[in-house]
Amino acid sequence: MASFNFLILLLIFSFCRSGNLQRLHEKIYSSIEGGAACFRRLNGTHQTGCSSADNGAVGVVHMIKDVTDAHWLMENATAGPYMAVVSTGLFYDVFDLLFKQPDLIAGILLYDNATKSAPQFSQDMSCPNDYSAAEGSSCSAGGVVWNPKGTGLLRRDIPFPIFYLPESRSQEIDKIDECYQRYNSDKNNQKGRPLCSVQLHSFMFAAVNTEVCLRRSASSALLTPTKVCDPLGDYNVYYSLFPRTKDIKNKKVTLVTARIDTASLFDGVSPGAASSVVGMVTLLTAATTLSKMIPIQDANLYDENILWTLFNGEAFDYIGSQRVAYDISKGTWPAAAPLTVDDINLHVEIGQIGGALTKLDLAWPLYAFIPYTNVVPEINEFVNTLGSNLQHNISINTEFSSHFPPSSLHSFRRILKNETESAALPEVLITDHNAEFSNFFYNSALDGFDKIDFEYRNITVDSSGTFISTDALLANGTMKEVDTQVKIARLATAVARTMYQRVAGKPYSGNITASAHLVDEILYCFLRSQACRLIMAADYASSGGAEEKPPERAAPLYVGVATWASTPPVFAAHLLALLTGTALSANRTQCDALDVPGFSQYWLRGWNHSGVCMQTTMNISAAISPAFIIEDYDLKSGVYSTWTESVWQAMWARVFVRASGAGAGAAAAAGAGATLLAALLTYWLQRHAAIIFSNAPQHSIVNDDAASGILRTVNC
Amino acid sequence: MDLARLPNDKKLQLCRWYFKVGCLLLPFVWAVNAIWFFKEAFMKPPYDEQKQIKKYVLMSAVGAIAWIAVFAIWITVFQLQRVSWGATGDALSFIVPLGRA
Amino acid sequence: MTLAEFFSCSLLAFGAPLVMFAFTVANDPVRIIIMIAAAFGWLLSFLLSSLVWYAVVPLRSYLAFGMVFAIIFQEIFRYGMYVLLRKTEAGLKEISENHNIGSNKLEMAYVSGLGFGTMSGAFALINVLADSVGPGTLGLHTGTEYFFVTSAAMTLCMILLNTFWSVIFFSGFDDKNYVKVGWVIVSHFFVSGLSLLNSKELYAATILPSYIVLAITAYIAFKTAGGSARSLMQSISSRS
Amino acid sequence: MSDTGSETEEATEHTALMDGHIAEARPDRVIAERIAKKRKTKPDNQRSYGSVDGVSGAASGSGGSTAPNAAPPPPPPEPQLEELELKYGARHVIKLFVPVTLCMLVVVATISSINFYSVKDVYLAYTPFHEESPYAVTKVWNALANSLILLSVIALMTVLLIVLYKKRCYKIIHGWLILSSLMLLFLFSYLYIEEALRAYNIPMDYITLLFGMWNFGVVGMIVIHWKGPLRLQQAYLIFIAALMALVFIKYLPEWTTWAVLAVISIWDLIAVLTPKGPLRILVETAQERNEPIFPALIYSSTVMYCLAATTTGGTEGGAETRPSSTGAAGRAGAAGAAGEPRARELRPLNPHGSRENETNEAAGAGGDAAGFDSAWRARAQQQRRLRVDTVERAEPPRYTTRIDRPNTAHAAPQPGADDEEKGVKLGLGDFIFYSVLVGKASSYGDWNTTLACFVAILIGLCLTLLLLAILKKALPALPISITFGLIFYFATRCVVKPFADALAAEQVFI
Repeated sequence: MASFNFLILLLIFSFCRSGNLQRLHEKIYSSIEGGAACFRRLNGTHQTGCSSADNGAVGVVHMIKDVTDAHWLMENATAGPYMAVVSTGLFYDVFDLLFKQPDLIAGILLYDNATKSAPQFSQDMSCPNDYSAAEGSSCSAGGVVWNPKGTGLLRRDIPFPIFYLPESRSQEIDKIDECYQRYNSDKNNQKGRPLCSVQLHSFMFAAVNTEVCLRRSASSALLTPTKVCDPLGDYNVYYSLFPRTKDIKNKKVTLVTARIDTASLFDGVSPGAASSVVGMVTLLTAATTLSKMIPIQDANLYDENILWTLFNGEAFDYIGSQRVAYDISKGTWPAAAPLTVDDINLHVEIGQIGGALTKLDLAWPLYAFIPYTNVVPEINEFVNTLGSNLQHNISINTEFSSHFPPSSLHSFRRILKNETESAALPEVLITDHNAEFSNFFYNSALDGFDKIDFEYRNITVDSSGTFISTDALLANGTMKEVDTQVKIARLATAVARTMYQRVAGKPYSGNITASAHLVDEILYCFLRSQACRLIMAADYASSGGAEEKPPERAAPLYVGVATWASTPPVFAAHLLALLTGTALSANRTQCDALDVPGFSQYWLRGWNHSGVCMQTTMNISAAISPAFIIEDYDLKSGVYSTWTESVWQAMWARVFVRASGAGAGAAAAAGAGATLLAALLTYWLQRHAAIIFSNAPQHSIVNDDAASGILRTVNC
Repeated sequence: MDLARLPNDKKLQLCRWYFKVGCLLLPFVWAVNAIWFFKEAFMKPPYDEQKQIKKYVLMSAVGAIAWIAVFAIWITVFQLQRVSWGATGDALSFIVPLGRA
Repeated sequence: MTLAEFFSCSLLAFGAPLVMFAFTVANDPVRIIIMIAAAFGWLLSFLLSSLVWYAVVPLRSYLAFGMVFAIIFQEIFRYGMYVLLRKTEAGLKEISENHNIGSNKLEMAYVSGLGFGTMSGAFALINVLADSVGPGTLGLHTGTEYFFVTSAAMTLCMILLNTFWSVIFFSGFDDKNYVKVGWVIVSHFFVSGLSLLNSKELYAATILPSYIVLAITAYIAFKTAGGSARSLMQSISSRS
Repeated sequence: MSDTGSETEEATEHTALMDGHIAEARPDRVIAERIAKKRKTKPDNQRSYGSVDGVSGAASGSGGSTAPNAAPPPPPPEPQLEELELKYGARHVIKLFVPVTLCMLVVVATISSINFYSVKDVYLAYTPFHEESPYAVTKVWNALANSLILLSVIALMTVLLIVLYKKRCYKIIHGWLILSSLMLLFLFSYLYIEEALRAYNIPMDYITLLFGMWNFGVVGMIVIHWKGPLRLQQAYLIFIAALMALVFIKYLPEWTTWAVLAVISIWDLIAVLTPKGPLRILVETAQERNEPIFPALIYSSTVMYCLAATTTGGTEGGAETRPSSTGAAGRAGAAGAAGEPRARELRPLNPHGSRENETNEAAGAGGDAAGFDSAWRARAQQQRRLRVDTVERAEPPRYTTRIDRPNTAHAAPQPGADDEEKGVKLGLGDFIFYSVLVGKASSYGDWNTTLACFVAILIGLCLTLLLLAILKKALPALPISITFGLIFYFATRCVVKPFADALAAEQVFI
């Protein structure tokens, strides 16, 4: 008999694909795909962001088409708690209203709508990173309010979940709207009716603040411990024009920095085009150009070096730069050949310069913030040379002010206070705004490529990896002066030339310029699709030769948690290696075997995807806040960034119709009735079976409904 | 195990044993003892061991109830105060609830 | 809200059968076994019918087709139960002591019918109930929020019908009175056929007739078992 | 539980049940005669049905009591026995249904409320293949390989057990029994509590936990291994079986679980039905030695006492339970030993979406699981046999006099006391494997499947007992039930479910 089992097991297994026809569940619920949820972050003292209850937040759908809807919701809605469905365009008008009485709101479903998209959208503070600002330069204390559009939600403990649906998922909104029209349109008597509802599930494990959640992550039950939160952090990327080793590191260094990361309220959508990408791309291009101007062989001709550095996690109290500054003060950065403060004779930060980029305007006015009251020759010289190298209506004006925009300068000013303020380590910040941000989408989900009017030209790159020069592109009309790519290329050229002058001591005479073509490609990689030519070429060559193609969308620039390396810094690093490194004629094994002081070798895929050994001075360093490496650091002290991100299990949203309860009532009544009736009847019939069924035919003296207790067995 | 079949002396023996074991922080054993021997102690027609059994049953019952009370109090205190105790609260916690203080 | 729906629907569907079970079956092992056997019988019949339904791929979308086969198989297995019970009657009699012959014939019919019905009801409703717990109800694409209630009501109807059907069916075979058997089969087809309309949400049109049929069937079963209005009166009067 | 009337007639049943064997069994005319006498004394009012009469006479409480004093006629013909058996079945099938159902209920409830037990992360050490491959064929082979490994472990331990038993190493056997039940009561119930609390996100402090565990565990040990209220003991045994089943469901790979169920039931057939089955050897040695049983036996026997109320003579209690205990013990030992060192083989992913440092603990847990699972499977196996023997070894009562069971010996070894050991015995093993099947079925979230499996298993149980009664031959409990269960599981999952769902969704009632 049991030998059957095998047969069955094998047999069934082969043809068993448990056929799901119309499962009731699919008829009831329809899940909302492609949404991005607001999640919880914690710092030393607070928790910020959103979390639903652990079984999700259910609310009646209310489409907010205009402000009056929001008012109705707040004042005379009856079927409470509601799920407000708002477009980004309306968000600014209604959000503070919605936040007034959180108990009326189960959650917010935010959707982007191309037709009436928001003119401004920034969930960061109006004074970003104000708590880690250099002293005397915090904008809340009487300075310029840098980000007036900032709602500050990013730093706020939101009592309900918020989901964001990008433009591409508009059909979900249509689905909800249809359901809404069918059930909820009769606003005035919604009570006791079946109503279209939405459930948002984004339950966050961590709570209270970083200290508590780290403590709970550390201590947990014996067998299966739970992690509730992880510190934010990732990697900084740096690359020096000339190799720096212990013995030949006595060269003076110019530190040119930019930030990689941006942020947004929602998980996985942080394009950060204007906020960070433009600056980063400018730096990358400039570095590339300079490496072309000064071949690395001439390293020993000069006694100036340029250290291009990309900071990560800057959006969250300058994690990357704080760490670097901290390490410099401890003399441990870069690991290979540590810098001392007086090695650095200038620190130039390429800040947020994307905001003013637009097709409509040829001009691109830049501002150099010089946080010194007295004239610092080093800086003057730099600004002048930069100015002289800038042309084509890109201008630079100087701003002498102790109030300067959010940037890594703040960290350096806090941690390396004496040197920076005494101008022993002079610092200058380049932005595209002199007062408030020209970027209305600072650190937000909407800070996309369209905000900097970027149009991908998609020009092929030949197998030698040479890019068409800007002038050629302009000449053949592929690009125009107003194009973002061109402007950035121009700026990059200027920066590169300025740096050349700093290194060589004389103006650049050659004709090497940054290529708008290269800029086009890099922007495409960071803003549109990771499956771009550059990244494909700069990726590690997989041994099998089988190329796994990265996804066709931009990698989010959110810094992420330290335990997981996110892609952007890796891309940046590889691009630097590919574009600035020198290709060696070595095969894979040799390449891995090579060990040249000051250099590192990477076996990259190369332009013709055949694999190439790049030798580069590029390197990466951890961008984890000092707060998490200093022994028993007081997380409440607020000296360093203490941001952690909560762990969560799943984020999903679904729409369905919620029962009015009429059915339940009916069922309860009927059920009670039926049961009672049955009980009475059965009891009665059984009791009097003998009498009732007396005149039954001989062979059946038994009723249907009750068993005359004739059949008795001993029950033990 | 059927008490009915036990001779009285064995009953007493067992009851006493249960009570003694219960002294090792085992109120549950006491509770079992009390319930198990309740009939013996109070329902059955009197026999000479019954007095002692009665005694042990009573003591076990009292002990068990006392323990229950103690723990009821402790648990309520813990549930109410855990958050305010902070680190100690978490150190004491076997399961820390997710997503809230 | 939704939990209430879950519980009230369960009560509606299974309350009455449960009570009947508790009063008439629970205290007798033999009956319990028979009931489970009947349940198993129904399970087999359903398995066979779904096999047919599954095998005939082109007609899979037409439930009516599957339904027809399901009914046929059910009646066949009902007959199977009849034969089985009659065969094992002697043994069963031995198992359960001291009671005269034949008395338990329809008793067994009733018990097995209850088992039959309960199982069919369970299969029809359990998963529905499981879905009724969630925050949502029908209506996003099709259906109304009364889906669960109507399902529960129909389930109750089917359970009771099966019980009575078995009684009628068995006695029909006992005294070769094939009209009864015919009635069982016909009414079964009728009720199931009616329930096809449910997908059109014509609940009134399905449930009311179903319950009318239930009433008729109950009466017939009552008669069959030898009850009568008079005897009922008698019992009441004797009570007082 | 049972009034005197029933008890006496139980006695008659028992005797009737015995002389089925007496034909080929030892020349114990004594009982034969006793039975015969009883038969003689039946009330005349029941002469009506031919060969049945003797039985019904005995059955009706009146005739039963009047036992040992009349003239000895020859042993009665077969049919009577059958009816007796049937009747004997009827009551006890139900007696078995209740706890089995309870056990399944616990498992199903847990599975459907605490998803820890349905999430696959750590696997048993005895199942090296983890069915990662996407191809069905590979999976099937993995499953079969795993289950065969498990089976061989069991077989190996049976041998080891026989050796141990022959060598009279009761200490070891004992030790392992106690130890494994200890681990089950403490470790697994700890795991259970933790996951339950976590599932409902309820805060709890260590003090309460430790205190609770300590009380729970100790009382469990006392009640199971020594003396305690019957109900409590039953509750503990059911809970333990449920825990065990949950552990199986959690730590066995998807298809391995099914394969194991199949293999085990086959093994069951072999071990019980083949003339040289390992069990028989044990039983024989046990009998020719005729030694006291291990207290740990109370598992099977007492659970049986509660489950199937006392019916057959005290003899079975002694004779048949003896080997089983040793078996369980021996295997427990071997299994435990095998379990520990393999712990590192377990491959943990992390259940809570957290990222690191869970591996070790998880592995540790798995390790223990590994050890004690098999130990318990072993015990389960053995106790399954118990019931088998009940019927098989209907021994002449001369054994009865000699048997002294420590457990009752502590109390008064008075004649009445060994009623405890009577009845149809269903080992924890059956509980466990039935629950595994049903629990597994429910872990896919389709209640129809669960229900189908449940009914199928109960029917299988009925049939087994029926066959038992008719064949009066040792029968394993698993094969029929499990086969039904498997058939209905797969059939329902693949064929019935779509149909049922379609019907439910369209509200078509058949």
